[in-house]
Amino acid sequence: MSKPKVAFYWCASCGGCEEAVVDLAEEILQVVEAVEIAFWPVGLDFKREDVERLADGELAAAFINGAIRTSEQAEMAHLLRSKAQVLIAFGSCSHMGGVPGLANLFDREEILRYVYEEAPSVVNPQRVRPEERIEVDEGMLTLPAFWEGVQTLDQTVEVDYYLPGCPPPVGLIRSALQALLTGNLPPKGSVLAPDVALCAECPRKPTKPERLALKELKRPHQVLIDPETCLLAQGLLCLGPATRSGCGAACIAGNMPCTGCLGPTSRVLDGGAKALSALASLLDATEEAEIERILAGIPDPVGLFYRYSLPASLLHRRVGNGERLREGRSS
Amino acid sequence: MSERPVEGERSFEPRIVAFFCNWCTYTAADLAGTARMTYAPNIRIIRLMCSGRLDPQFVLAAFRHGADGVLIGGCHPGDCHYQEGNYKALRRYLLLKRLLREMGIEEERLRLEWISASEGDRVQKVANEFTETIRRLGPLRLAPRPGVIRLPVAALPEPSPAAREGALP
Amino acid sequence: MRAHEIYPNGGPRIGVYVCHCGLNIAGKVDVHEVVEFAKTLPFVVVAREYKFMCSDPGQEMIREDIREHRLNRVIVASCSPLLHEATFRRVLEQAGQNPFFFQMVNIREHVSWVTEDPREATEKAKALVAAAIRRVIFHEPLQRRRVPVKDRVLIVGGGIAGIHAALTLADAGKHVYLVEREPTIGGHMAMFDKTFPTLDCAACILTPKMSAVAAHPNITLWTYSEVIQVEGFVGNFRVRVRRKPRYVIEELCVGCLQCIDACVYKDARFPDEFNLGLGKRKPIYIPFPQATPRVVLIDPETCIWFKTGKCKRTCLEACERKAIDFEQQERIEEIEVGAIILATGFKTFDARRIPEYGYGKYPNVYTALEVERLVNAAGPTGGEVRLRDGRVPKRVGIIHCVGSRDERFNRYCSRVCCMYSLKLAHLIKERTGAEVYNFYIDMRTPGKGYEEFYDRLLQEGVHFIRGRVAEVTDWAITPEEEGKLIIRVEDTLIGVVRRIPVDMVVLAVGLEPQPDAEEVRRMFNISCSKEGFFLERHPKLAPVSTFTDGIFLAGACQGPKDIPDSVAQAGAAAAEALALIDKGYVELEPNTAYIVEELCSGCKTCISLCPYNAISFDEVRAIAVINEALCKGCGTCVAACPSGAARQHLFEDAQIFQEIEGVLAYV
Amino acid sequence: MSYLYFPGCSLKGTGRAYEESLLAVFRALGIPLTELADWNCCGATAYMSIDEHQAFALAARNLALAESQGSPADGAVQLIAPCSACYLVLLKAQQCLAADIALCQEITIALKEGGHCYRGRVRIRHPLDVLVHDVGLSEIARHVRQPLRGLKIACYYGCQIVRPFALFDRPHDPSTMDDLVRILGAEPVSWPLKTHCCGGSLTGTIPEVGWRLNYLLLREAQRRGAHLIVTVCPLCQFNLEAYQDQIRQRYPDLAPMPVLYFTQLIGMAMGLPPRELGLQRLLIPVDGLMAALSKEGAHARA
Repeated sequence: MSKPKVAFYWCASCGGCEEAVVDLAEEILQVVEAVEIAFWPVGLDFKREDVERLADGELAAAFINGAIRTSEQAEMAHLLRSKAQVLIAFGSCSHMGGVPGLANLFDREEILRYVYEEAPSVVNPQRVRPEERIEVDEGMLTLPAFWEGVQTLDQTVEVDYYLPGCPPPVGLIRSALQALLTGNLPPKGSVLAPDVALCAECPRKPTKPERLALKELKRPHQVLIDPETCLLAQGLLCLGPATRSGCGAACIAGNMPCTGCLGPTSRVLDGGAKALSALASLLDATEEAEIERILAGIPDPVGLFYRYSLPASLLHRRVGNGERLREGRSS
Repeated sequence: MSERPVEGERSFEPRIVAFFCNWCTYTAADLAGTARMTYAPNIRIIRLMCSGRLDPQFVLAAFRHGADGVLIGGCHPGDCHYQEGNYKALRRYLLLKRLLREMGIEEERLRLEWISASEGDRVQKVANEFTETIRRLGPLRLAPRPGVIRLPVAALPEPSPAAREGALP
Repeated sequence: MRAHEIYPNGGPRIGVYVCHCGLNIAGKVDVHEVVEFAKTLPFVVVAREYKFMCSDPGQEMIREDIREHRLNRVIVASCSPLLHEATFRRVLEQAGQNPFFFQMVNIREHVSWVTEDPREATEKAKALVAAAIRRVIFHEPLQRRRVPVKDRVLIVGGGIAGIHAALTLADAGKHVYLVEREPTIGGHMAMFDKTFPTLDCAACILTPKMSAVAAHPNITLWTYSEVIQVEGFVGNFRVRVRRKPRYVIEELCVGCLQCIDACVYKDARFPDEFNLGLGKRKPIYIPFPQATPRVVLIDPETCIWFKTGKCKRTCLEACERKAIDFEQQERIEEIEVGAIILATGFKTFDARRIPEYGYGKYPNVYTALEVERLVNAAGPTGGEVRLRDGRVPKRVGIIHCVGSRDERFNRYCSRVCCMYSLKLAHLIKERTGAEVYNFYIDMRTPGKGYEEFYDRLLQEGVHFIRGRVAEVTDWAITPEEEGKLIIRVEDTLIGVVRRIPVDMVVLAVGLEPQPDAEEVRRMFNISCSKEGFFLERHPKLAPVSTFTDGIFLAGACQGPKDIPDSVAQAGAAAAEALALIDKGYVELEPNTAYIVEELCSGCKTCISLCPYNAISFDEVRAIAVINEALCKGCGTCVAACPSGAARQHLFEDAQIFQEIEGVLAYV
Repeated sequence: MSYLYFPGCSLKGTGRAYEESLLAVFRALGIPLTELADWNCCGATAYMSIDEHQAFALAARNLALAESQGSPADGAVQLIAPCSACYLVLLKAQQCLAADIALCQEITIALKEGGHCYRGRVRIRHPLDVLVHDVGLSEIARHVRQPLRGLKIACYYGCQIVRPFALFDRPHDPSTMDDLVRILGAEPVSWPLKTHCCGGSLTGTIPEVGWRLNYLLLREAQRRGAHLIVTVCPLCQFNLEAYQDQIRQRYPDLAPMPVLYFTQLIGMAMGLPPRELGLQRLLIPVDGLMAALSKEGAHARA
């Protein structure tokens, strides 16, 4: 009997997720042993036709990383969806929109204008912009459509499982693969990571005081960070309490606060709002002015609370355009 | 909001969700009723035990599901039935406003008011004022969000099939 | 929790009941339309309307449906849940359902009564009903918590209201702590000579009750004491009381008063509080002969020993029982009670705030309370009405509504002034034969025998001039005005401005909240109404209850009242307290927070937020745990829990999200 | 702080002594006082009772002028209106404009016609208020050269400066002028008629009634041992001073009672030359009285 076929594909992403697969190191050989890689543009030379040729459901599983911003990414997502029995959103971008999702703070026009006209490194006097269709002697050339906003994979096609993280921690990938191969999978729609927040596995947990009252909020570059004590206790904005565990607190080990790449637990509808609520609760102030003074330590709330999840959040995208925002003025 | 169509100004009826604490503001709203103080019908009151129960998720959910404004009502500082819940509400509210600002939503769409049990007239005043403010701002035009908003399934007591799809049939 | 527990009969089966409340709701909201609309909503099995849902037939209708249609969820759209939630939960219970599969929709206070346009009212009602339906689907069966109740009662304030409540409870065999700030109980009533309209002597009816309090085995009487801290909740209040030093050992003093005679001050020379400074006392004194307890006290402000440390202290040897103790310190008592009755009374309006009436400027302008002392046989003048210069007034003017019904000060009517003015008019006329003029806006004499008393005064030839007095002045125009006070007033019945020269002016000052009502309110965690009196839970249905369970109100601290009303209310408060503690336990709303332990990461965010220290950190399992007995259900920790492990019964995230969607989905 | 000054018709006519003494005192205290250029009728009396809107428009124009001419101190231009009627009407206009949007729009349009605009940034002040609260009693005391020892004074506030807008003193029983008088070394007599009616325009229309009202005031001051009455209002001053002969024919018991502006009294205490204070304009002169007093004073000193 032939080995189960799997596919890997990337959309709006940085390639880190692909690295993560390679990070399986020698274990990848076992994977290759166990499955037949039917499609993996990054790794080997495949063409879209190779996928189109497959029968529906012929793929045992498809792993898609990256967010969805273009018509081409959406097409590939639909294509793989139809060919795969199990579709897995791989990494923060496909799970929640990821860092590319922060583009939802600006509208399409602003982005194009900046990238093709205003960016300091750009010289483009004719203000040439990429066109979706252009007639040349050889015929019609087309480009994928660049959508108004970024969306998550499950806002595009139905997703069976999510492998969270930026990139997904090797440990989670491993157990996910095992689950797939052995077929003992959790209920559809699950996130393949522990459903308890990061503090649970944080080595610094014992150093967190029971009565934390923050008078000052600091950012990593502003302080010498003590490598032992809880980062929140040091006034650093660590999202550990609001983020799934499963990464072994890797960032904390690197003496950096958690930025929330594994996303919220299953009980939470909007991770950013929850993190915001928890953090605000801990401020040590009752006077409006004093509260504002402390909150000035959060110059960019969206960047802090929704670094990986803006498209997945309730608000999803900025209202109006980000002009004034980019010029640093508030609307 | 200059881009708002002129005819819209007349037709637009603000949709406002109000989260009132049981002990002060909700009671004040009852008092406004007993005193027959009529006010704008746009306010939909949801009762919480304390303004401290107000989870910022509720506010965002309200906006996402079509609210043009959200009003939070709690006891006056120092008067909280639960001693200091209203201070927590205040902190969350102030941070939330910063978030809304960055998301391009006018801050005035979120308002926090301290209204004690005896201030029925303030409920009337605030309800009317706030409705007017929102009317002036016009409808909140959130970018449409693709996909279903799934209720945090694990947060439900044993979910019914209907519950799984956040929105009911 | 397993499915069959939530859905005993399969899926949700909802019954929706919309109340007309006579025309209160139906007059504005198209109830029928709301019902028809409800029928179209998911899981709704029956939807009905009825004139009065809270009535027996209404309740029976619901019970019937629950049995017949196997309803497992009920919505009642009527008045405020603060009014009838309990009623309808009971209905579910009686029908064998868990009472918390219920959601109430407030379409009266929040809709029909506050909305102009019927169309909009109906739409709003529909939206709220829709929200409730979505919410109730996610309700879970809950059990009320029962906590035992301490069978003792604290009564704050020893005026007639406090006294009556104390005796009522004590006679019922309950132990009562009666705490009074002044050195004696009796309050304002003890200052009066006669009481309207019967003119029976205040002392004769009050002092027996006072001594009964002192003698009662079930009453612990702490005068000259103040409550300084209140903790806990209904059934289990922990209260701290400061007992100020009187420098006299209460247990030893028998009230022989020899110490007072012995005082180095041969004659009394300090203004005495009880007589409002009209009389004098010594540094060691007793407020008045019938003071209860009959125990002297020393005022360190005026006692030489306390001021200079040099005094023969003749009082010491005068006291055979060695009751005097200059070293006495203040004591803090701690008590635990199941219920509290506030009977802290009122203060009279400060007449100085109306300069044009000349109080404090013209010596012959008095407040009514001062005149009460003047006409009192036990007062500074032995009951003779004499002016400060000793003359007997020939003409007396009584000005009504001083500080009442006046937008500058208090809009409300103080209710007692008309009647006590009539009483004083009668007494003054009786004692001096003077011409007495009453200046009133409206005469308000509702009450048994009150109007008759007014008639009697008219017969007695007391003058009544209708008009608010403009000013009291010593500006004489005519010879007969010389040396008199002139009351300038527009007589609105004959439409002329009149100048009435008098020897004595009595200001019928209104009743105001105690100056420290605000602090007291905070200490007991209750509310005040606009004008600053303590707020009752419901003006009609819960007139002596407050929004804090287990705390009741009696007397003028809740609003101006005369003696009969204060006593009646005191009785009511006592009965409420009795009902509470006799039951032996209270059932608390099960709206407590709880933590799903296997989901808690132990981030400790919630711990510092709890105002009641109900949350602690379990070092072994390294997670937070909630002590539900201490939790009061505010839900602050739930809103803060960053991983959604902390939740609140009756206010689950899911339930509220559903409500939010609901109110918005149908507008 | 610098002040704009709105004279109004009285201070250019019957009340010239008021203007002279006011300017003299402010000059002596070193406080700049600039007359509002191109000012017009304040809108009081007849106007207000015949056509409120015209009255408001008139008042508003003055306010608009002030706003454009003055230099704002803490957010508002300080405009001094010594005449009680002007003071009240300007205040009333400002309050009504702030309260009644429709009226405000109407007036704004009216002002626009004349190329004016009022944004409500003027603070209308009475000189008594300015002297007592801005300048301060101690500062005035510093300038007193000839304390008015032995002089008994009835302070008369009239009906308008503390009612209905009690902006700087109690509406019943005001006391700022009494305090001021004390600082000048004189003694305010206690009399209850501080704000009673001076007869207003009745002295012109129904003299019998008006004069009786004047009489009652004058007599009470006399009974309370006052040497003179001090007032803040041109109309009060005129009513009380001008008719004393006629009044005496009806009520012989009335002795001549000088009636001064409070600014004149301040000037006297500061030792400013009588002519600068317009004392020569008094119908019932005070020099005799002053001479007598200073003699007593001399004896006292010797």
